[in-house]
Amino acid sequence: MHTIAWLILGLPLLSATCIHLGFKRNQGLSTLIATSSALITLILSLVILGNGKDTSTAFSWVGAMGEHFKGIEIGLRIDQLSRGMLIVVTGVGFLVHLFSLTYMKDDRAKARYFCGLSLFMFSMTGIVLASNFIMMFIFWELVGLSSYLLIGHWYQKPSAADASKKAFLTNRIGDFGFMIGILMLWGITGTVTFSELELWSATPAPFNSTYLGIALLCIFAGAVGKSAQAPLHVWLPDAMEGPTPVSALIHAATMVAAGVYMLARFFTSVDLEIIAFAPQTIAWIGGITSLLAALMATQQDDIKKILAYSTLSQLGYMVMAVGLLNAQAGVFHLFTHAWFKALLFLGSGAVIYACHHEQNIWKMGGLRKKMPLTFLTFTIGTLALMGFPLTAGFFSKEQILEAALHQSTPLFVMAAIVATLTTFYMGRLLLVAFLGENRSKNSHHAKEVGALMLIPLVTLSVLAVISGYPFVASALSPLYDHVDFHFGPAFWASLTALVVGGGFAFTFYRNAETDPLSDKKIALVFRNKFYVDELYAQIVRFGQDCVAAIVHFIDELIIGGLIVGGCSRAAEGFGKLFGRLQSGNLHGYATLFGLGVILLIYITVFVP
Amino acid sequence: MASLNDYLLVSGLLFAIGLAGVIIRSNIIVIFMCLELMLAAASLTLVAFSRFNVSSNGLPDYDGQVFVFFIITVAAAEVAVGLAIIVALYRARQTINVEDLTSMRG
Amino acid sequence: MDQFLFYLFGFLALGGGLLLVGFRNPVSSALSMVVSFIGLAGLFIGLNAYFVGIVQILVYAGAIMVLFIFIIMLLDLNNEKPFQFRSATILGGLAIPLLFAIQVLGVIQKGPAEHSEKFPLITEETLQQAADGFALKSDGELLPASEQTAIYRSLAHQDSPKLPDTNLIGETIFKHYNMPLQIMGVLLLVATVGVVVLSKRSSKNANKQN
Amino acid sequence: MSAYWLEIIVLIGALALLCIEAFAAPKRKTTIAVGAIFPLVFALILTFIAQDFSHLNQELDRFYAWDAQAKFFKSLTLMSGILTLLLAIDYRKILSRFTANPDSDDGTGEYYCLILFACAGMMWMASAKDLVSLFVSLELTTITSYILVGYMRRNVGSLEAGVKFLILGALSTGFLVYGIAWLYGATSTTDLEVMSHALEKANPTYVLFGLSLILISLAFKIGAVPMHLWIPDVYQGAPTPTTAFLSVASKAAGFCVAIRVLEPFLESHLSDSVILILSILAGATILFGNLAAINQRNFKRLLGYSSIANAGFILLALCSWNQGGDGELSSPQVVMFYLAVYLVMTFAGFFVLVTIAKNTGSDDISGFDGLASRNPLLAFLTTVIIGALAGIPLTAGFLGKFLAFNIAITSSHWVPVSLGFIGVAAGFYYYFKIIRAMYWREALDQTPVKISVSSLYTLSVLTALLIVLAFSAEPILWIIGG
Amino acid sequence: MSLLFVLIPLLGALAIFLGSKAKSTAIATSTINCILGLGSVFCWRADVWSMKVEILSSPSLHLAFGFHDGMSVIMLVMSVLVLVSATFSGKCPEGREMLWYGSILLMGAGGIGAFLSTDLFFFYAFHELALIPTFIMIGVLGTGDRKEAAWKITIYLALGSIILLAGLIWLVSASGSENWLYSSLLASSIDEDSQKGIAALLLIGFGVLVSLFPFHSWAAPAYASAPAPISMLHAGILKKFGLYGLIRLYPMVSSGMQCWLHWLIVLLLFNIIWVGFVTINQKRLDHMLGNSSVMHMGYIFLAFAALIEAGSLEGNPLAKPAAVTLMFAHGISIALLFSLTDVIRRKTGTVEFVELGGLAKTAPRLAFLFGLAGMASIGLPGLANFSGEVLVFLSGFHSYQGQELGTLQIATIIALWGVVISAVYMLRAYRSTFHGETVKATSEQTVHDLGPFCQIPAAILCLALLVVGLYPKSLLGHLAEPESKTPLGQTAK
Repeated sequence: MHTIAWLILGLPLLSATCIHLGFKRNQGLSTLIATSSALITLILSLVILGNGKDTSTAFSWVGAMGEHFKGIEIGLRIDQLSRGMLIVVTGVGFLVHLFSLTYMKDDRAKARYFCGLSLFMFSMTGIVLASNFIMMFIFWELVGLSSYLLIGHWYQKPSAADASKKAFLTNRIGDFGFMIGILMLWGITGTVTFSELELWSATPAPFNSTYLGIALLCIFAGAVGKSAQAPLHVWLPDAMEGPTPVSALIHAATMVAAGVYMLARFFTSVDLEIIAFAPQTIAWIGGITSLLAALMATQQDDIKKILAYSTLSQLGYMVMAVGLLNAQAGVFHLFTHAWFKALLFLGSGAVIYACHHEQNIWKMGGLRKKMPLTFLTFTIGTLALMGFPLTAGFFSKEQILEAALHQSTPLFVMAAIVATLTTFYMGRLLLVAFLGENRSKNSHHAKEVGALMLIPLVTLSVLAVISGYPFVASALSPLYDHVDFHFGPAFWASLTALVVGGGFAFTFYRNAETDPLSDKKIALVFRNKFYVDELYAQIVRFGQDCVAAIVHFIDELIIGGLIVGGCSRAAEGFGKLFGRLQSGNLHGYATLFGLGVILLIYITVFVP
Repeated sequence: MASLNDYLLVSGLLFAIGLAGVIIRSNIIVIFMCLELMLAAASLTLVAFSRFNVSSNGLPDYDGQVFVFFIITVAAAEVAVGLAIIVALYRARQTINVEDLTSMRG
Repeated sequence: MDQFLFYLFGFLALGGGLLLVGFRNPVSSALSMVVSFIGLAGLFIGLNAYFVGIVQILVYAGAIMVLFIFIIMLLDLNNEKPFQFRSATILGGLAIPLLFAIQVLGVIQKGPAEHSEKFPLITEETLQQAADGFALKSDGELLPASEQTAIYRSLAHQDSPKLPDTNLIGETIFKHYNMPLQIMGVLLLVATVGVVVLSKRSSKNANKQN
Repeated sequence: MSAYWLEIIVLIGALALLCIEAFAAPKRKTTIAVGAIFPLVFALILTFIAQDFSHLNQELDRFYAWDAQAKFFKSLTLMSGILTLLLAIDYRKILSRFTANPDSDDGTGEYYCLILFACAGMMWMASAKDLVSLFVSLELTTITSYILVGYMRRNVGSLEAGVKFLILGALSTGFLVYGIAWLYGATSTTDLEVMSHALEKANPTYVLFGLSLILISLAFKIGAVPMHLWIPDVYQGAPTPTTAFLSVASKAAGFCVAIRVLEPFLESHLSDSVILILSILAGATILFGNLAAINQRNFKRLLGYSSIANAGFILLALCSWNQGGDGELSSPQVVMFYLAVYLVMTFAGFFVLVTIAKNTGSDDISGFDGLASRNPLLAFLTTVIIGALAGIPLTAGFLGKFLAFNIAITSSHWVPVSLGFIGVAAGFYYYFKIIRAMYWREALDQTPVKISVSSLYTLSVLTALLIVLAFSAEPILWIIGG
Repeated sequence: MSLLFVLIPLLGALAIFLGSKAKSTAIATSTINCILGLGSVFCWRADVWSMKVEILSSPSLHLAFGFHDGMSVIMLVMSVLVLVSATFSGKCPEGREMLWYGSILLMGAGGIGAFLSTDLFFFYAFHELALIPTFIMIGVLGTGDRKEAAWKITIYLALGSIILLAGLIWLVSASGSENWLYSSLLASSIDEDSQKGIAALLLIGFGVLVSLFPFHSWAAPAYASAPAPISMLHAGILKKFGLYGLIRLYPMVSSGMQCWLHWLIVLLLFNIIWVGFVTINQKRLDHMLGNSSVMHMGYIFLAFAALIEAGSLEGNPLAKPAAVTLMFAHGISIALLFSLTDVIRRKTGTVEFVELGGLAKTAPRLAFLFGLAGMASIGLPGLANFSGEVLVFLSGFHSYQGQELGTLQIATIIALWGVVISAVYMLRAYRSTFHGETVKATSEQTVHDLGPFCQIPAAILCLALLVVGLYPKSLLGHLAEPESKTPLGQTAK
């Protein structure tokens, strides 16, 4: 059992190492190694799932030092949460590998790509299996690295290179908080291991709950970075510069969900009733993120960007759920969302592939006829995302709305609006991209993609439908509480959202050639993402680059120039002065000699 | 008879005058003379002390006067060598003015 | 009388010194230096240091001065240029010696009180008492007359006992200051060699020039 | 054998050579130089086997000390005499150019003899323990130095240096004499040993006044600020062997005398004043010597300033007066140690200087340009020497500075110590200018720099010594009785 | 036995100066040294391998070498690794082999000698061995503003080390110890007043050597201008001397250091944040790396501050391992970065960011290695620096028990922002050097990827980074029991 767990963690690393060191030249072999390692990990994950026992294993990474510090462990914790998450990660991972075989087949740096994928699988599995926060932080950062590598796969494109940099740096800011949180948590509880945190929580020593709350918020900052919550959400849309399968894997299904996963870990380990302010903050941040992202999504033209904002929005949902102390709902949505969002991304990948890397939905159109199967799967994904009844998304969203309804009315209203907006923009996407007429040469020449691409699409679309049903969810979902369905306000709200959103989308975008809303002022704000990027650019420019320039200037001027230079100039000046005393003139010498005599006598005889 | 302090004062003033000459004058030979004056002033102090610090037998302490003897000898030797150098300098530079001796400085 | 002589010679010494510094003509300077040294010699004699006083006149006024004047003549030195007003030098030349003199004064004033009293004269009694010291052997016995030194004889002279300072200095030098005297000899030798080296003309060179 | 023969041996050698020079003038004057080395070597060997004789001759005993300090300073003088002669042999071309006859070395014979006389004078200084013998031997040295400085009588620089040295030297002699007079007046004796007992009863003002006057003259001798003014000019103008001799032997003799004179006072109730003035002198000297050297372009002059700076570091050790014992070195021992090291590195520096000056015809630092390519071995040796002068660890030069700082910090003389830091840092700057010239710069003239065999060997031995002494300084400790 | 590590490079240098073939001698000696050094990790013993020869009886100075504890061994390993890769790095100009390789070996010997010396005198002295080679090498063979840089580093280090020397002298004299041996000093006690002064001198002296703010302005220009091996050796080995010394001497002046804790914290934060901003504003790769190495010293000082706050080594058992690990990691990573920067300079002829770009396409191996080293230096997990940094942060929070945040904790939090800053400049540099379109300087006509010879140093250093990064216990195991006398290979459980 432990061996299998270690294998799941180690295989992708092995694969990445092998590819990098040995088989980079042999592209085919590289892809094969990576894909088969993904397959094996999936199978192993299923084996673990089938086994179903909670267990953990660890080895000491840094030994204990003193009494307070018990060392850092690299450990694997297998419980329901990690088992389910493992399935999501390896499942989506394998399908994305499979999809990539076709999607990337013309890329010259295929080996590097698959190496990156394997590295990502390794890091992500690490997060999932981590038994303590420091180990989670380690893999957290490694995930950031692999994301950096994969987003920047086409590093020669300046936008891709910049996007990868942005993603890494934004995540770093989140990690800054995460690390503080871990440190504080360590200080407060004396441990960072989840199991020990549970023990601590069960028998809490007297402690200052405010600081625990602050620690939680700091840890949440990590999630804000990784799960792209406001205000650190800016990297995710940009990350769409990476290859589409990467977006599906990392920026839709798994990595961005890691924040939610981590929060779920924390919330299931520590009893948080006493520090309500922290979860509330989290819930609000989630809610606001989801609303803003949904608004932004309504005016995007890039198919991947729309999906990216929808991801943001859905992540906000999940975070909100977790913040409402309903981790089950959040994680359940994570689980369902992973499938249908991966499906949507891979679907968009297929479309982009078919349209020769055209991503603007206004230049597509009429793809329904050209790629019927893709259209079908994409529609299923869209419906799931909208929360159409009987799809997976419906169930999970329902739980979140339910939770919001019970905890906070404003958040519930917000969630309902988001649901409406989701229907609206997804409807827009579907209508513009797949229906209507071909609006460009690229879409005109599009044709159905190959089987290797379709297999993942079909598999995912099946999962997008069934994963919400209790018989699947209870088996596979990381956390799942069965809630009996009832026609409450949540259901009606959801249904209303569906109808209203869909109706608006249909009204505006049926057979539209251009966006009829784009000339509205408010639309401009949405299109420009509330100018957050611009704001950040200014902050970076003034808060960092200008400060850096000023600091550098001061550093050189005052320390380098005035103090150091001053000292050396003073020394040189004194040297010159002394040199001038050495005038070569005996008069001068005699005078100075006499002066010295007077002083010397004075000091010796008359001073004491 | 005058007191010891009178003699010490005279010798001190004489020494100071010599010092003044060394500082003010430009002619090396005169400067040299002033230096001799300083030595002589020091001799006066010595003799005065030797007369005052009577030795155990009541006579002046002749150690001091012996020292004066050495001083005079040294001064003579110094003058000889010094003047030789000055003459050589004069031959080379046609000057014995200290203001002209500033080829090395800084 | 003593007092008057002290002032006279003191005035001579200081006045000569001032003139030495003040005259622009080096020859005048040299001559005023002689005056100063004569005054000094007078002061020496006033301090019962007859030998030193004489030597002062002989060596300084006699030998060294001649040397100086000889060189001045040899080099045919003109008057020094009139003092140009170079404040630093003049100021230094006046202020520093002045300060020095003040310091000497300060030191003198801090001296013991008996230093401002007049010297006790060397009376005949003193000489007599001192003579006893020279009359004794190391074991305390009186010396036989044949072995009596000139010092003793001079000190213990019946009618006019005198201070035999030449003898005393000679005895001190040759008995107690043997080694410095030898070094002094070397010093004079070196000075001689040095003077020769510094002023000799190369014979070959001279031949060539001829 | 009695110790006082040591000077006699040197003197006999000098006289004999003088006679040979006068009456049987050899064709090549280097014969005289080589001949002059023998008595020095002989005396050097005898220094270590000579006996104490104080029980034999009471009168001599009053003027002649024979202890570890005397032994050390005598051997130091002899060593520097030997090295000066070696240097002079290398320098003879330039020397003869400016003496009697430009074409021959006729005028140089006496030069070597005078070095012997000066050595004798310094050896007496090393043993002087009475102000009279101190004065006499010091004057012997000084007057000989006047002649040695002004020896190149066809060279204006040499004469100018001679005159400056003469005037300022005579001035300092005046102060010395005046100071001795006051000390004598206060204590009725010139014997330092007797004086140390008489200090209790003596008038402190008189004593301090006399001492300060003597200090002026000693400061002149060792080149301490503010009596250092003669050093740069005289060092620059004098014939290089004289400069080397002055900067090592004369300075060392000065320090020997300083230790002898100051010891009674530093042990007395007046020690506070003495230490105060000494630390002021030390601080000022370090600061001046090092800072004034920064702008120097002339290597010889630079060495002059460096010798001032080193005097400052030695004063630092002296002002932290400490009687030693119990595994610690006393101040005089540190001074001696420093001087021993200083001898090695300074002479090494002068050998380099002579070699460079012979090749380029100037003393400027620019003469070192491109030495690394013109003579890599010499450049390497010079680097080590410069490193030692700057006080880089693992050279003997560092050990000297280290001991000085060690003793100063132990006695908490923070002001001069911190000035010392500044000095050392500035020292790095100007010493490294030589290294810069050798390695960084390209010479206009790429001809190889030639070095005479004797210089090369001497230089190599001296350089090796600098390294070896850093790791086994016990021989020096043995001599200084540590 | 431990003398060997110093002697081998010294003899090598001597042989080179005496005319043996420079390059092969240097490679041979440094390789032998490296193998021996790595071997010693497995079998060293504190008591057996030491040697002691008295070279001066009063004051009693010893030429003494040995391992105090695991820290010496770790520093030794770092030194031999950096030394061997330094000999492979850079390109020696024609006709300068003797100077080049001789200097490298001398500097290496100096660093190793300092780390292994058990007598404070030679501990100090060996460090200075590097002074002249650094000066000459930067001045002669450096690039850019080499002359000013050479002067700056020389004068700064000279001044710093003389202040340090004062501190050491005071330390020894105040301790009343009869000799300068570390062991006997450790056994003595020093009064409070002296401790305070000594601590100040040591902090300033070592601080200058480690480029503590505001004594940092020598480091960046010197490292930027120096030939690759010199920057590698200096930033990699010799700079660690200061921190090593502080930690070594800390137990003797622990209460004195306490007085300066707040000052130190302020200064180290300046090191991290202030210099961090300076680094962001750099326009050249070499300057950026130079400044970054200054900045990272702040973290090690943070660990030291944690140590001071705790009051003793036992009070904060994390601090020393943290500092040591980070020193090791930083030494290796910065050496690697300098080595690769030199490769970039030689291949493209420039290190200006605006003139570079797209190098990843033309030199993928270079890009990978540089990326690895860069990532290591910004503390990416899996590479050695992370282990160090995380331990540093943990040590900063060691005294935190859930109460209000103390000064040290706040400092740690501020220092954590430095992690972001370093990511900013490193990624920017990587972005503008390796990503983007290729430009003239980096086009395929001009640039070829790393050859196998150039990969040797990089491979050695990368391996070290990975081993320690993936399994820090391999390093920390040696520190598990301080001052232990048993072979450490066995104590690691």
